[in-house]
Amino acid sequence: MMSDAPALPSETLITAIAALLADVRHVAVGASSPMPAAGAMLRQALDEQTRHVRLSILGSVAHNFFTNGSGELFDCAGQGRIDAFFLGGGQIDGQANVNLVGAGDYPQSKVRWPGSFGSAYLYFVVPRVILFREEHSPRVMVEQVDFISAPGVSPPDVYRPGGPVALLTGKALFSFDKTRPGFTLVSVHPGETLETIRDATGFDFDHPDVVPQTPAPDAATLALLRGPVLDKLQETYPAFAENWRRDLAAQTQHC
Amino acid sequence: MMSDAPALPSETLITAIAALLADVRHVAVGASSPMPAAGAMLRQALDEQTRHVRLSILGSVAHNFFTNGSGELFDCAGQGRIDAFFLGGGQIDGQANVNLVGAGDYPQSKVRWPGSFGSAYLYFVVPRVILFREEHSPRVMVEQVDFISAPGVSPPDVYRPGGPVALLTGKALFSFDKTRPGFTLVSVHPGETLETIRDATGFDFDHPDVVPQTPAPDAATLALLRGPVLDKLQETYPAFAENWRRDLAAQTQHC
Amino acid sequence: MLTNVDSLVDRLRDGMRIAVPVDYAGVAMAFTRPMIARGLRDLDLVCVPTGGLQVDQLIGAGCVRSVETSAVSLGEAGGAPRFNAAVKEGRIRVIDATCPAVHAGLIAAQKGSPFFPMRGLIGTDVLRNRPDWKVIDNPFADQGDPVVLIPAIKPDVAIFHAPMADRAGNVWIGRRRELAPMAYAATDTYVTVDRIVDDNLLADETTAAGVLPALYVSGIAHVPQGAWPYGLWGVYPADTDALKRYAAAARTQEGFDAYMAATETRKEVRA
Amino acid sequence: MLTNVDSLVDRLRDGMRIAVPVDYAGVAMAFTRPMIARGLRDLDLVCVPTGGLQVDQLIGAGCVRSVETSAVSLGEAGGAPRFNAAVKEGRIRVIDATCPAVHAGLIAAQKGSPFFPMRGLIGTDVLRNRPDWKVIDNPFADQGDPVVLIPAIKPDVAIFHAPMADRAGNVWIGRRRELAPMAYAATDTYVTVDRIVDDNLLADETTAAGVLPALYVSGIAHVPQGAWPYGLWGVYPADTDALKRYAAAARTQEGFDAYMAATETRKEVRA
Repeated sequence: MMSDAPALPSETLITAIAALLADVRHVAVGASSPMPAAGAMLRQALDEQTRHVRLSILGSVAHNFFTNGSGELFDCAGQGRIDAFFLGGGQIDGQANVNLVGAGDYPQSKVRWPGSFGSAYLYFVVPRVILFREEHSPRVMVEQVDFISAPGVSPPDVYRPGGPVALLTGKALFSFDKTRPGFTLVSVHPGETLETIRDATGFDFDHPDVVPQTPAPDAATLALLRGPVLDKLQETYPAFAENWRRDLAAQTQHC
Repeated sequence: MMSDAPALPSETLITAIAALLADVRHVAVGASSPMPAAGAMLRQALDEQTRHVRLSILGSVAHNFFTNGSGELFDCAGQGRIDAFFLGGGQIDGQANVNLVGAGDYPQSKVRWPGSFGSAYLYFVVPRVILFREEHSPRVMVEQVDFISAPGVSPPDVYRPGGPVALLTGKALFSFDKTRPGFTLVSVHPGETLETIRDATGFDFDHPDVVPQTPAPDAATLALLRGPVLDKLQETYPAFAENWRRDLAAQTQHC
Repeated sequence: MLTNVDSLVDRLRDGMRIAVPVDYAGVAMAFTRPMIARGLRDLDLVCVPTGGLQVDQLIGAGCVRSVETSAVSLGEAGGAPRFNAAVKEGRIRVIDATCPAVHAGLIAAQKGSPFFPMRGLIGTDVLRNRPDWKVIDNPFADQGDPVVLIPAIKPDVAIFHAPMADRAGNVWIGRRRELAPMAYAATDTYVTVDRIVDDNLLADETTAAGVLPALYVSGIAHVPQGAWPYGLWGVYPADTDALKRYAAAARTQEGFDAYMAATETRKEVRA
Repeated sequence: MLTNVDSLVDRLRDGMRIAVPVDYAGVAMAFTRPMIARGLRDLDLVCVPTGGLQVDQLIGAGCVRSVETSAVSLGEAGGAPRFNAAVKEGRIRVIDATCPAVHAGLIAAQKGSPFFPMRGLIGTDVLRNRPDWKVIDNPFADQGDPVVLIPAIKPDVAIFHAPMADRAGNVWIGRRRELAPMAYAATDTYVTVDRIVDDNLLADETTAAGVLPALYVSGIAHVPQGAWPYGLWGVYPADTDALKRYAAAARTQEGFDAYMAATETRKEVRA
């Protein structure tokens, strides 16, 4: 029954994340990142017959394969053993610079956020960093960040096997081209257009003449999402899983 | 009965080692160093009423307080947490340079020894390094080592909180003066004289006008040695403890 | 070795550099109120590698001069209100880091090395605001290859909470191994534990594998649930409601003062 | 993940850089004869931080091009006869190190850093013979303060023996934690274990504390007493008589060849 309901916006996002994770061997996600975790779990489920995708969730007991303390994630990334990671940001700009520290003048920021966490390292060494921020507004997607926690690109002499490949928001998906450097709009989510994205985005970006819509999950994918992925997610993100189930129930009633 | 027997040469050596360890908080000894271990255990026994002397024996289970693998000893020394350590050497010279690698031209040494182990680090950072080698001959006590595993002294710009303080052999005890730099004969063991030491030593050394004899352990010390120290040593160095007991038995019969 | 929190807090001094762990690794919350009660001032906190409730409370109570950290937050309960306010008002010096740089500084101290080289960081404002970090050209590279050197971090004191200790002073830290470099790097380490066990934890190879040896531990206090309202990995979860109550109260200095003056200390548990 | 020694040895190649542990930390002796039988050549061994019987046998059989080590010996059984002979005759390249330098190189690799700075070493002939090590002035010191940089050691393969592994590929290494940096630093890690357990070792926090996670392990073979004649810490002691028999036999190349051709492989135990 649940599987018959059309895709929720979050399910489309999770499906987009799983697509961005094609071919990865090991994904790490932060402690409070249910959507990236769900995307990674969907990737695992999609590839189950052919290969094992490793997923490390910081702070989770069931998905914690580390035994050397909180430094092991960074060591592991430095060794090239982590293929993909997710990064958010209080501000993200058109060069893919991210700011996790604060808005306004540093250090007495007008608005102070927690801090850079591991971004100033992971952004350099993880090959496929996916920028993920649901809020897509000119306040977040700025022309230039006030503080660079981690830069989108580096000069050629800087050791940088890693970096951003995509930016996924609640409105759209962009790819990142480090040679230009800049973002290209890949697709807009249902209900959005090139114009609504332009209005919501503080930086310039490239786009195709005709902007496609972000694909919704097909029936098989939806079945995986609402079955094994949702069940697995329950362990680590019970509140998120509960909301998801509630939204599904509400939508089914509505139909 | 045992305690009545006069001191064995090894008991005098062990007592000399314990004297060199006055005031240390933490001694580390190598895996196959029963005599230094016995000296450290005697130090523990002598100070039992007033303070706790920590003793780490590499490779021992009962005296292994490390939980971070074989690198922890070096970390611990680098942190300044080890006050005293023992170092031997295939060759030791008058500048207190030690050679654990081989005699003759390097690398195709005429005689190859195992290697430098941790000496090239520990000699620099442990404040009280005691050179201990029972064989006292011109072959070991040379004018200049063929290979410097670890140097006795360093130029003033080199970080060097540690270094040699004494050389104890089967024939004599020397102190080391790093300002000169060189050894000074402190005492000769029973049966030795300044002349026999000169003949056995390939390097020049200072000496007092009248060279005292290395003191034998007093009755109280002998009782500790032949009681708790010998019992404790049994656990880690059973063969050495057995020999000691045999020598004591032989000497008692002889008397 | 075994004593109580107050006698351990007696050994702390104004101006000390104190290392504290990340919220899920065993925060010795039981130290916080005694430290505040003692009126400690000008503390330099080092968060390994991020801080939370304890840091926020010590800042709110005016004990803190600087915080070196990769982040400060209350996790699910939101931003750290007293930290954020103090930064905005310039009342503390915040020394922004990134998680692996904090680990790198501790490892350098653990190894007795003056610094540790680290990739990343080039071009960040984190680096630009750290005059205490140096950039050199990697001497092993054929051509220019900038690399950042993080100086050794040597706290005066490390403080954390762990599941258990034995009577010899050995502390079981399990796979929260970042606690070991903290202790290796610090001059003194004070630990609160949920329980004291009679058997020596080093006597059994299975438990020994997760032990921080007594060699690195200067004092231990037995405080059941001493991490509360934080959890203790594998033992009890965080009390998220209590964290949220704090977060709501501490939005203002007055609210914070009132909260701290109130009784939420679980004294009944610790007694 | 679970397989047999021969199929793991099949993955080794001529010219590989292979890390092996110190004699008391779990030597995968069960690998030695299959490696020799396979006719491997030009191996570059890295001893972590010293070598013994396995290194001596691989050298005696002509498999080795170079040995980076802080020492090679048979411990109580004396010097390593084939190593000593090969050094004297110039048949292998010996790259003399000192124990903490080997650990430093592995930690650099573990951290993804190009090098690790280390105190000591200045003025030694160890340093004088290591053109691959660099001396720089400590950039944090006010005046000249030379410090040695050890480049990262990244072995192709690490090989060791451990007490147990689970079916998911997690290996219990206990407090022999130097085995972890070996595995972190190596591209692939192959392990022999005394036993396979059915429960996941990460599922219990007590055993998890001593685990090298499957993430770092490329293959495991079940070989009871696979360290023999070396011991396994906390499980069984070294067979010193067997080591002495080897030491006596291997004094000459002929004696070594005869010894290796004979049956001392404990095949009956491994079968």
